[in-house]
Amino acid sequence: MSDLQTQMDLEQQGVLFTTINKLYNWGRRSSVWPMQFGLACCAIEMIAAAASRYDISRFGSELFRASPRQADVMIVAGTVTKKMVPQVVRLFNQMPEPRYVISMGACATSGGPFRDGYNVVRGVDLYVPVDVYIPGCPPRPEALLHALMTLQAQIDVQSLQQVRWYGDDEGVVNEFPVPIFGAEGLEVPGIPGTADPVGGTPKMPPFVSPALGGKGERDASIKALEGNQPKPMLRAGTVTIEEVAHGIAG
Amino acid sequence: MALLARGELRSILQTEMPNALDTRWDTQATDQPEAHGEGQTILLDFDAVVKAEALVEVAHFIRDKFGYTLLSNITAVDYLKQGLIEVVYQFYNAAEGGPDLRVRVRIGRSPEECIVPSLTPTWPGADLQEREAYDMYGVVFPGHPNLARIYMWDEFKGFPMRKDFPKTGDKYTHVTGE
Amino acid sequence: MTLSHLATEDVFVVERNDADFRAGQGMTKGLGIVFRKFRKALFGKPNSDRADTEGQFNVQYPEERLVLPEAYRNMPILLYDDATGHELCTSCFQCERICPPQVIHITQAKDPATGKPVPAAANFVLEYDTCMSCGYCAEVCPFDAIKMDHDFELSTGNHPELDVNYDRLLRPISYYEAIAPTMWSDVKEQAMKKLQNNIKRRPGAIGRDHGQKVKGGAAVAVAATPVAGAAPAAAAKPRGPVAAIGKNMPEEKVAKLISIRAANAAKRGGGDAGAAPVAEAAPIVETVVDTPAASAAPSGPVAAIGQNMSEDKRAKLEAIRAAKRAQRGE
Amino acid sequence: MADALTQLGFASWLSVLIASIIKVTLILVGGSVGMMFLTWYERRAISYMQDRRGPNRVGPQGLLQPISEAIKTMTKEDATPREADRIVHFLAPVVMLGATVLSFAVIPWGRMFPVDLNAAVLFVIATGGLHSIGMMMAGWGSNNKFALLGGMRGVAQLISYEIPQVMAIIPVVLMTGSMSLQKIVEAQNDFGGLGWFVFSPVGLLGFALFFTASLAEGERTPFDIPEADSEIIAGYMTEYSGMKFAVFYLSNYMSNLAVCFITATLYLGGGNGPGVDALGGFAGGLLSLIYFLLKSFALFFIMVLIRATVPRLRVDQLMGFAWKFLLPLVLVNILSASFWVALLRWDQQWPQLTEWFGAPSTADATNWGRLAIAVVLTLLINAGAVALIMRLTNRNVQKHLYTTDEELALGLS
Amino acid sequence: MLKTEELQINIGPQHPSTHGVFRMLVTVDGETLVDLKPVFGYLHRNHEQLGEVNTYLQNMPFTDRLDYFNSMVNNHAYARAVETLAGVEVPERAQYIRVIMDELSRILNHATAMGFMLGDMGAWQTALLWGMREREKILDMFEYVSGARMMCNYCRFGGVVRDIDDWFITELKKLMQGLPHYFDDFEGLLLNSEILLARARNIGVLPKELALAYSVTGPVLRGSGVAYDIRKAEPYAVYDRFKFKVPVGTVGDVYDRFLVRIAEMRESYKILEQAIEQLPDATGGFINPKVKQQSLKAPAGEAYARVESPKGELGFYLVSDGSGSAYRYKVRAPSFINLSSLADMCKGYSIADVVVILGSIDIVMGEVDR
Repeated sequence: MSDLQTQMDLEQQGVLFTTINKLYNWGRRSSVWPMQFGLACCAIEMIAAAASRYDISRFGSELFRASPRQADVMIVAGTVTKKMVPQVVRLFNQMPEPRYVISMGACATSGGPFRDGYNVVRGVDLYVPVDVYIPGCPPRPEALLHALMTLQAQIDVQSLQQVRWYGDDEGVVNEFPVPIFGAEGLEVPGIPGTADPVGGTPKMPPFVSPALGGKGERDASIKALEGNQPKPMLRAGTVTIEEVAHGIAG
Repeated sequence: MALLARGELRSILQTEMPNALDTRWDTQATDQPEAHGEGQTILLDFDAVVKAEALVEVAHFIRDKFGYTLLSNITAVDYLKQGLIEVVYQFYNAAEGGPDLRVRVRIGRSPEECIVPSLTPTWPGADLQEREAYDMYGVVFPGHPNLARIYMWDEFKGFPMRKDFPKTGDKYTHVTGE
Repeated sequence: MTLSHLATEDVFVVERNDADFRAGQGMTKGLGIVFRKFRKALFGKPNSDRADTEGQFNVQYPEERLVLPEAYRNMPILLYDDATGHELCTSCFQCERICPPQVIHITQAKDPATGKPVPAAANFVLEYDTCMSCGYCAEVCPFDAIKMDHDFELSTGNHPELDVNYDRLLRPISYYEAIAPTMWSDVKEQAMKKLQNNIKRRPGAIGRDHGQKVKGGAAVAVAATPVAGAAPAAAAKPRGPVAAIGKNMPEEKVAKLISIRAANAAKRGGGDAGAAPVAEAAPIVETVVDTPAASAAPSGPVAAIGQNMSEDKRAKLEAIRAAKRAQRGE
Repeated sequence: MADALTQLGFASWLSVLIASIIKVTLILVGGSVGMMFLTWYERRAISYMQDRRGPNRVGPQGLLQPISEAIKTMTKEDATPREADRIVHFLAPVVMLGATVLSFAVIPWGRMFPVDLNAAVLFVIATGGLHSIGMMMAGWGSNNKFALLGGMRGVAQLISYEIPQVMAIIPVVLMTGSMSLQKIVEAQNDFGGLGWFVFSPVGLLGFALFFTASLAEGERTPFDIPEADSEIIAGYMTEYSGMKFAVFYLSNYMSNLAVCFITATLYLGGGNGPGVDALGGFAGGLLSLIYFLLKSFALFFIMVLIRATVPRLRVDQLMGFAWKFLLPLVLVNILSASFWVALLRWDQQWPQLTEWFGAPSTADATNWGRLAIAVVLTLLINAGAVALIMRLTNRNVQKHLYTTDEELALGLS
Repeated sequence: MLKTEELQINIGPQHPSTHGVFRMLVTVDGETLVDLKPVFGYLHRNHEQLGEVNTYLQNMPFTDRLDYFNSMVNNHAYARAVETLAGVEVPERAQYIRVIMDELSRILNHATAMGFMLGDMGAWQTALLWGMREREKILDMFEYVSGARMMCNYCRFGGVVRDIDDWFITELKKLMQGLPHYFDDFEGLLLNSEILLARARNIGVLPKELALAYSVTGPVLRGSGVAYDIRKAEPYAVYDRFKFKVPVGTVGDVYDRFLVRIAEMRESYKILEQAIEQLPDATGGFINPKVKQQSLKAPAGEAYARVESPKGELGFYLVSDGSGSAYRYKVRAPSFINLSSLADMCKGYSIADVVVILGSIDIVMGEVDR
């Protein structure tokens, strides 16, 4: 996603570029093909969203492609287990750019109610960057449609010159490391030791969402907790990103 | 072919196959004991507790003699305090309906003792459940055609459903700032 | 096999349609049925009754919406009293204890003078990203302070935003009354009585919602644009910056960009990041607040399909929705 | 068109060149626009069959949906698998699209013929045959098990179904005595533009067989085995993305369009219909184009209806259907077509026969008597053959593919 | 004779027709299947371990997520297990409400399950979407009483959380006006379709003896010709008060299972009719008021309770040590155990049949892997 100033500059550059940009974004936003990829309960609501009453095809997302090569968005619908996560990452790596990830439901977002389990990943964003998160367990089909519209809104503000998949920006990651099964949990290439141990908390922070300008880097400001510490609360003094963005900091 | 009441099998086995019963549990009361708090688990002896090596024989016996053809459920329970793992087999009489018949096997928790003969050759439906008991509790079933981990990956060490397996602690969350 | 537990009349054998001659008549029948459905969906009247099995069944979501039943539960919210601004929560920790995935985290307020705990919460954090919407918290709450919201449009690109703190959880009672009138009227009396008791035990401003606390940016927006009458109500339903979708409004775009930039700046974590975006964001937020109100209100006819309400109930709900729309300043 | 240009003063070579370029552009634009409309049409139609609305938000009634998809797929990253045979992988969609576009050269639009080839039918079949090469290239070049499986299935299917498809056309060629599509259309202009072949017993069976075989050629349900996504992901297209996938998609739908056009031309009288001749000139041409498009899209609606209703066949059943069901019927149909021609047209087609045996007795009167005899005879032959073969195939399936119910029940007892 | 080479194909875990994240290692000779190894665990989310950590009440919403089509049935089975363990009585009205919910679940499950199976066969979603349409209408009613579409969390120990009211009954009656039309349409769509017959008849045959040995239950067992239905064999709730029949197949193939499911939907319809008629008035209450839901402590002991879920025998085996949470919590998941017969059913058929046979077992991975 682009900077405001750049965007404004671009708008001044001329009508032609803006038009192309608009056309490009319009083309992408109007035909987001999801991957036919369901994991658990949420997948049923995903099917319901494609069924008669909600009908995701109205938004042009009718063609659930079975092959990741032709899909635009991976809807991670359901619990991502440690046994499954290498496949999820591999599938994401196989998708051609521009690609988006919607993390549907509590389980995909944070492990959900099962996050304390020994075989459950605490959020798919530890392994692939996620564009849109949908809370809810499971989210209503309308919520998925809303997420799709959120994604479309994110696409709308993208600029052809700034998108991560054109040009050779530094720090853009295209291949995400596929975790390896270890004796005590998942091992992620590039992270020492057992990165996501069974019976512990993951040792790496999640990826920055592309919606916030992430290019495949992990969010250094978010800290993973070591071991089995109790969860610290967000106390009155602590400010979240969101609060700052809304202008109530200080 | 008749339905057996709960506890009836025990007395039948005492007369018909006295060697099959696990004598360690003969002395204990057959009534349900009082609750005694967390972790202090009780061991029920209401049903027949048989020796591991006699399990297949007993299973065939109740199938052929009483018509309990449907092996419905296999449960492993880890009694950490007592140092035991109990495997409960539930059989149903498909022709007559009615409640289940439970056969229990009690074995130690150490890898040398944690062995129960497999029922898969006779009841192929036991296949997945025995693999599950192996994966989660480490019960080894000799005679099983494909005893491998079923839920966890093959490289994994340890048996996650055992009571001494480390549980995941508290929550992991996004902590912003310092 | 003899089946002694089943009488013979209780069992029947399904027919396998062993017709000898097949010339496509079965397939033709199927095609005929599909064509009939096609005709009914295209030209017939839309599905209006639960007994209908044909006709258009589709509800065009952002414009038409299904009526959610009162009991619908999505995410927990906390209530405060419109009149006094007092929150109903007393931090009794019942919900924290029952919560199956343990997503509720309460800090009890303390009297600044004595240091003794006060029946009010200093902070209340709910992890929306993990909540399983089981509704136990609302079920066990003895003070009717925590209730289940109907708003499901919570998708966001910002994960930490889903750790929702006290300020963003609070809703006025009138809001809850609008979404679940009968359920609130059942408990209204005792809840208000309990609240009065608790207010007595709260010294000073503790437990009172001061307006700024509610709805972050929305409060700022209210301050910036003093629209008459709309002030507290406009704050009632906060939405993320990306809530308004569908139209390609340039102002909206700018607003989004700014908020995102602010988020980025904040994430990079400089001390200076705080001030600048705020100043920049302040005039913008009003569009952010305005547009959702415009786009969120159902512009098309409210869907009659799958109607969950009886006629009079529906009429009542319509009235409430209209009121809500008016409140949002439409 | 070239003549008109020459009259305007262009050099003859130049006018031919310009005319060709215009034609090619028109064909390409017409084909692609037709394909885009077709995807929209299919989705909306199938949506209403399932009580939903289908794409209706992008442009008016969702008509711009295919355009946005085109933009998106064209700008999408093009991924080639590391282990793939790059050249073959690249060429496969080109071959597929080339074959499809070629067939559009001879397909008439109503009564407008881009190129009037005197062996147009043969040309269409030949270009259709190229598809199997493209499919195999895609399957092989992708270095993916599913793609290979899909490619092999596709090639086997296409080759098997080409035979009944070609042979189903023979009756039409016999009845018209020409392979030119223009002649075929002209031959169906009797009875005030309603003398379509589909109204004769021979044509009806031929139409059913040709359409069925064409469904298989166009990989439509119930013959969509090469891309059966519940079995082999996306078949030979599994490893294709972006532009290349779009080309596959385009060629698929264009060939479906071509099939509809050809079927309408061969059996439904092309642009013929009541009032076309009466109007004549430009208005008549326009009316014929409307007739033609209506017929084609009605045919496509049947395709959609079938897609929405029936499951797909298994590979062995598919092959069995082609060889055991379609082929015998096609042969019988050729036989009855020859009877038809012999009864109705021998004096026109084979003048020598008239010389040797004399003209048919009713030659001078109207053809009604002969027509009636021909209809009854061919109807009997065809209906008998259909009944017989259906009976036989039913038994075949039950006897040989798997054990029968009775045998199983005996084994159970 | 041509010598062919055997090819190993990996179907899943991401595959359109594996009903979730199920993986099959398939060895084929040409298109004929030689061997099939199912691989599980891609959705193993520690349900049983969490059940031993949670209190009895806390675990109720987790049971929703086992077989996520039939959360009502799961709730019922779990509530029955805890009620047996703690000796809780259930008012009659609650029993009837539970039966109504169970039978509605059965209809929606079979409607969608057969839709999925036909989708695997290649029928382009139509049957599935018609089933989903009925499902949506039923889910509306679930949502009205319980507050959620899928994860109802509706049963409590000794009753249900909210009573059904007049609105529910009138809507249920309306729904039931439409259901027979749906059944007819569904049967007419495909039951006699030549292609379906070719694809389903004598495919995936599971003979009677083998079915018993494989411990399969539910429509799969009945499709093989064994009339074993827990509602008849060991009646629970108030099922002994209804008149309904148990449909059985003769051959045990995909088609028989298909037919048995359609017949079961019609039988469920009959049960619903009777249940509405017999529903006692609200005087008896819909929940046992004596039960302390939040701090329920079951006496030490064990209990096993099972219900006839749409997929088969769903049982909960609980061992209590007297504390507020189960010491051992085991789910006897029907589709998990039914799945053990898959390899045997598939041998000798082609890959295209494998997905159909898998669909005919009607598995839900949430229940298989837990």
